[in-house]
Amino acid sequence: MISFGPTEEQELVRDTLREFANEEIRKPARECDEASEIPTAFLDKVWEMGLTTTQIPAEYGGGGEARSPIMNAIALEELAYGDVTLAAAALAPSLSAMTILDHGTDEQKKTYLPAYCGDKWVAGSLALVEPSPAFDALNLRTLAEPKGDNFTLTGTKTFVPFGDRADHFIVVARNAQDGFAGLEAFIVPRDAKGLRISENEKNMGLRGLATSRLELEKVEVSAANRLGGEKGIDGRRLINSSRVATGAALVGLSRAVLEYVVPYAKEREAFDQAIAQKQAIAFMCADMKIEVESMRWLVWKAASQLEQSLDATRSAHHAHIYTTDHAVTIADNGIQVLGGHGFIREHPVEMWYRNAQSLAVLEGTFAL
Amino acid sequence: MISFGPTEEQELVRDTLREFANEEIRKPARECDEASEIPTAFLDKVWEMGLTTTQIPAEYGGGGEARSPIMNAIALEELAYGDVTLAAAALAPSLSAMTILDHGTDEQKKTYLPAYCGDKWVAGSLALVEPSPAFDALNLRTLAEPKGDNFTLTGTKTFVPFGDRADHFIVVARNAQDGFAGLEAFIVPRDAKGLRISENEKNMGLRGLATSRLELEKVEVSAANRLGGEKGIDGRRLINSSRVATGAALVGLSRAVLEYVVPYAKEREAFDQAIAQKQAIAFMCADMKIEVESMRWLVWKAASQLEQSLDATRSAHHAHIYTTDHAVTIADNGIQVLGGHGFIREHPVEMWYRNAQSLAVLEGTFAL
Amino acid sequence: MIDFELTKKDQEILDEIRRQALVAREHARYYDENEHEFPPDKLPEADDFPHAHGLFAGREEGKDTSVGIMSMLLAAGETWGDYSVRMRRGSGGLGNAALRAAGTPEQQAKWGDMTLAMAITEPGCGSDPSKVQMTAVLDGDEWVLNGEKIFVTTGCRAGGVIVWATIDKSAGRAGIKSFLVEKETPGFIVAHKEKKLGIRADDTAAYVFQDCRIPRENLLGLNEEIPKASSGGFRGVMKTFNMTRPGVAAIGLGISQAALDFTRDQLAEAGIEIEYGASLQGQSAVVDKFCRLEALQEASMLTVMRAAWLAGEGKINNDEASICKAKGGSAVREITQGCIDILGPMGVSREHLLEKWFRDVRITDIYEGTGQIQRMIIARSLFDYTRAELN
Amino acid sequence: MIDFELTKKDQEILDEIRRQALVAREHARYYDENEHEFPPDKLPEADDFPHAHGLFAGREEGKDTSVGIMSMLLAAGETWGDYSVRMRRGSGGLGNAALRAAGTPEQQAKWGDMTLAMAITEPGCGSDPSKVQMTAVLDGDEWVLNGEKIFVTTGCRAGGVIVWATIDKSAGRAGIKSFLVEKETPGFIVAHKEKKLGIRADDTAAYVFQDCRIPRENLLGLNEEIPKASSGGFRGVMKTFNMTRPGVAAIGLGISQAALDFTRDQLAEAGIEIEYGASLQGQSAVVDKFCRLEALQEASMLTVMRAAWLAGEGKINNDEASICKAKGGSAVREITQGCIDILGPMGVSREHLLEKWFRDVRITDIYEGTGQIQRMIIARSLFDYTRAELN
Repeated sequence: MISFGPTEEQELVRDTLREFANEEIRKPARECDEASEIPTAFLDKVWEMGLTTTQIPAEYGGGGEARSPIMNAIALEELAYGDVTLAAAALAPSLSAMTILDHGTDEQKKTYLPAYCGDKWVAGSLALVEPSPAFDALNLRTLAEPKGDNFTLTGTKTFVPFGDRADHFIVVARNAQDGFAGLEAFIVPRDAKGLRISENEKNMGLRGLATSRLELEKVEVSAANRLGGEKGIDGRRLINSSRVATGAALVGLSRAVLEYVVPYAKEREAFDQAIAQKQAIAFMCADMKIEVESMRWLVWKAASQLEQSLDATRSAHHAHIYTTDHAVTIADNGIQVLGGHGFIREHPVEMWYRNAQSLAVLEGTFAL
Repeated sequence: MISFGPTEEQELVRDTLREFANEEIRKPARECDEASEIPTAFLDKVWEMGLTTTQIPAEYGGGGEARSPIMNAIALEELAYGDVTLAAAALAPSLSAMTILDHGTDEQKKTYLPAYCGDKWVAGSLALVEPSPAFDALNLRTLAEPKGDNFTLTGTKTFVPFGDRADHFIVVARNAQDGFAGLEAFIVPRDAKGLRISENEKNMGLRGLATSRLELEKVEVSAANRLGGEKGIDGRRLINSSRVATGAALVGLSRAVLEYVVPYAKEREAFDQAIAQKQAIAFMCADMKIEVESMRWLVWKAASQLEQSLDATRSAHHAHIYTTDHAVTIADNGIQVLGGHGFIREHPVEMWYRNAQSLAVLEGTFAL
Repeated sequence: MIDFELTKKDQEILDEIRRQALVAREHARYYDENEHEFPPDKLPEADDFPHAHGLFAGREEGKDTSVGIMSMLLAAGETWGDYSVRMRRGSGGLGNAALRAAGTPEQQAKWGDMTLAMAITEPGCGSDPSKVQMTAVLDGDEWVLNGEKIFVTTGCRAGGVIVWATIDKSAGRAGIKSFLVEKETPGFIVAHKEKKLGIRADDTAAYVFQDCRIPRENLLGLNEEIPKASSGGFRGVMKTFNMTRPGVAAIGLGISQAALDFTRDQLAEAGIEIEYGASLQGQSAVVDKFCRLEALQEASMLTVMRAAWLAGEGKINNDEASICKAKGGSAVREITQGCIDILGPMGVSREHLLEKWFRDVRITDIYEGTGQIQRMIIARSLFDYTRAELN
Repeated sequence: MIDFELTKKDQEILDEIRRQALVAREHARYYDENEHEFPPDKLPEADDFPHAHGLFAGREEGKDTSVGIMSMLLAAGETWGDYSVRMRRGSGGLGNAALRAAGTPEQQAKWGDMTLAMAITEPGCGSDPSKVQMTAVLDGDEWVLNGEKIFVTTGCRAGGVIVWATIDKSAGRAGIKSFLVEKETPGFIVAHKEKKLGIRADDTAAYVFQDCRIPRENLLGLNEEIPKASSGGFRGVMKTFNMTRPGVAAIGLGISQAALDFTRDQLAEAGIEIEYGASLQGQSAVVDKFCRLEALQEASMLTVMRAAWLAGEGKINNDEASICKAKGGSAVREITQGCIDILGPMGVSREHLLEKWFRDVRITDIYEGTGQIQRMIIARSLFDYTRAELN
């Protein structure tokens, strides 16, 4: 039955996080961007809300609530509305936890999930994207080759969150097959032989988020660390979930732009009128509003299919190409509304522009 | 040396044709569209200006002036500014004449060109596009297979101008090679065995232009009728020339839209102001102006490379994708400026919208 | 609960609509090619179509998709077949929506089964309804109407029309009221039938009213007062748009969906399958373009359903109605253009319906308020501006 | 004769510029990462670069491409290397262009070799130059300046600045004059250096003028009269834009060309070659997208050259200057975004310059009049509207 009605619980989470975003996230965001660092105290503070832990089954120490991509999409929109970089860092534990929850064997869950049920934020990480030109998630260059019962991984990963501190990485690689069926994932400990972790990378956007490059040179991984065991992972779900999550974050970012430029345009005068009274600016803002809504419903549709374990490939594809396109346009136009001030780092819009364009080409930054 | 300066002669032709377009072409255009027919008297009248004949060498009875794609682009913009359908019909002789002039052997020129040097308009025709979905000029389904010294042609062509009366057709087909090298052209008389010519087609745009579908069932063509003889045609030049010509026509069409909506928007009032005083409408018109200019210079650049016999493939490609995109947008926005009146056949804008979208997907309607 | 799946009952209804749409599609070209000769009561199969009311029987509130959303899917499902079949359903007229929204129970009972057109636009007034020049003067127990109306959709075929006229020009918007005028009323003249780019089965009329007298009780809603606050009364009139704007967007999106489905089928015939999930880097230009058009279609249809959902929840949906109208209006232009670009020459041949859909759909960004008007409404709401502050 | 080919001499000049640009590119990242610590006289190689005047020697009027067009190609050629090298050329300052356009011969001789910034914008006045609040009052043989300016490009490094101030507020636009103020003049304070999204090598200053006294002959053009017709004097000021707007567009297009060339090279390394001539149907999504971005680049650069060509022919190019500025300003945003979309993650890594170009280029749709301002100018001309009629 088609319905746009969130549950009361979803509304509560949304409202709580929206307030938190406005009061606790928006302010430190610029400093984290300039310093390329996020204080651990902040991460612990978000962690107290239990966003990752809640959906881990009680047997592993979690909150035992149902796995809910829709709830996570709603939460992510609000956190990203605060700041997408801080959201990515705060939710990085989910990159490991939710991926293992969705794809792992019982043994893998037992081994790794309890770490994400503690009092403090713990880094999680997923190594998906690669530095090669024209990166294509369905045609990874990092290869997983069987070696006896084990596997060897060879390739290079980039933008790997918390490479500086994650205890293990979920490395996505390609087997001999094509397309989604070719996707494999492995839990690789940071001290694995043949794994080289770079210094923190310098990125255009998401600057507060520490990322590294991983060089894998015939890294040997035991069969026990092949995610999902003998049947491997559900490649579609992994990619779809990551893309829909990116979409949800971009909805939040876009809404932040819209809500920032509206009062600005109303305040700012040119030619004896508020610039918002000019159709060119007013319609630009109206288009932002139209697109924020459009983006959100695409994300919700895909998230709801993920929630119901339906094949979400088509919806996730739509949500991903649509949100990445429009978020960049919205942030870009946000700068245009501010004019010269939009180019200055006193206002957050230029940061949102960098973040939007970065997220548009990065996958694996969020899990739903 | 980079210069945007037309010669005096080019300016004279431009001004003459602009006046002709305003006074003689614009008026009958709607009736021709509704009746799906163009009076021969009109075609003869345009013919008197010698647009095709001028550039045919004197030895074949022509004006003996230099072959000039730039001049033709300028002329075509003006005629198409009057009406793109009437322009296509009036210039259809060039489809045969210019193509034979560019690619034909001396013998072929001697045989076919004199027919285009008479007092009256004579139909010319080129059979390039095909009715298959996702038509691709570089991957034609009409095949030319060698049969002894001759060739057999098999395939279906559509939107063939003046199929109802052309004495011969220049049929473009594919040989065993790929891409541009795979292009061949043949002069096929209308009574060729195996050639079936349909009734006039019913098209969305260019409705005044009579077109037919040609079914070629193992049509045998002698080696003498292989355009260009043993060395065949210059496939790049053929396609580039056709695409740049389409671009030139679309510049004219787009300028017609712009010049039509400007006085309309200035006259028409809503909410106590001329609608042109509203930024949404004013900026839409400004964008039309910006794009008409942009389109024209791309066309000129490609045409000037054709004129200088440089490889124009890149420029022609740019001109083609750019003009087809923008002309449709301009005509579409033209309707939007007129509102409900834009949808009514009392105004020409809806016709221009149909024509723009048609030309956007048709090649071989014009030769430069 | 947030959910985007149809129930079995929802699906059954849409399947029936699809069946009807396919019948209508067989007549589509004839309707298009015979713009003026065509008698408005062709498509005889339509009489046998089960009525929407029947289809909706047995649905469970809160378990099946809301009637509001379903009516949008119905509208899109019908125009997926052909725009004309939509117009064959009397109750689908724009005037009927206005009657349902603003008519008294007695008025609804009396005229509910009549196909009603909606006459707002006048020559020279364009999209500015507050500039209505047509007058209604009370003379005893009758209103006397004088003025002209243009662009009246289904204006020839309709049995009656809801017409906007002012009862007090000095009152501006507040003076505008809606009146119900039946055909054959003396002084009510159908002056002209427009030749159009598309939706040719759907007649578009121009009316002239010359001392046309109608009963006093034909004032829609029966409220003869002129509200003091300048916008209040007009808002009452505008309220009828809350479901018609999404409805018009749905009508357009049904057509663009047809274009997408046709394109997909033709590509499949040419050996090109649409696969989802590949990056830009692993995709052909045609498939990438198709997916982007389809995402645009999906996004637009979701905004329509969202507006309808709000209405069903009893929530104000003015912004959302404009959002989906603006979004849908521009999306359908881009989608039908894009489908032709993908398919090439066959897209502009009258052998296929794609070119017709391209023409038909163009109206949906114009009537019931252009995209520009919708953006104005959205922006006013965003900035909390009055009409005077942003126009 | 219509022609778009470079002569041998043209090509030699552009080759030299390309050589310089490649040197500058090596410093680009350093300039970017050290926004504030960076002393403005780095890039020592620049001192050895042949000066543009030398490059132009031996060219033939009417046989080689006009100096106007070449200066646009030069600007684009320089920023192709890095935006900063452009700024290393003193004579490239916006103030210098104004001096050349409006200064007396004596003024040109005196200040021609000094790098001059241009100070127009004030806090709160945005893109509306007629709202200038800064005042200039004649006191004996000196002008006394008071006011604030922001967004002064190269404002720290410049040796002087052309500043707009009003000599009579009641005269509106007509009272606005340009003054030349040298650094170190008492009362002229560089208050602030902005942190920016891009063009970080190019300092952007905020100025305060407090009873700053300059000689009477520092009034640019020396015309102290206030024209009666309200727009005439202002037009005089605006006239300096005719080559600066195309120049700014060229600056942006040099950067977007760099992005395209980088993208093409990287794609080639990944085994993807750009081939021209294929239809949408025979193309990969990446190559199709690249070609469309490149067509946009070409179209935009042609509008720049067209505006410059007109100026060289002594023809008014106000419309064309705005056309190329509007076109270029939006094109470079789309092109740099599109290149990142094509290349993926490597496009947003600071290991490569593409992300920097994406940031640097964004300014060109803002300064020297946003795209919105340019469209206003174009539309006013199209409709023959005054400022009051369309704003």
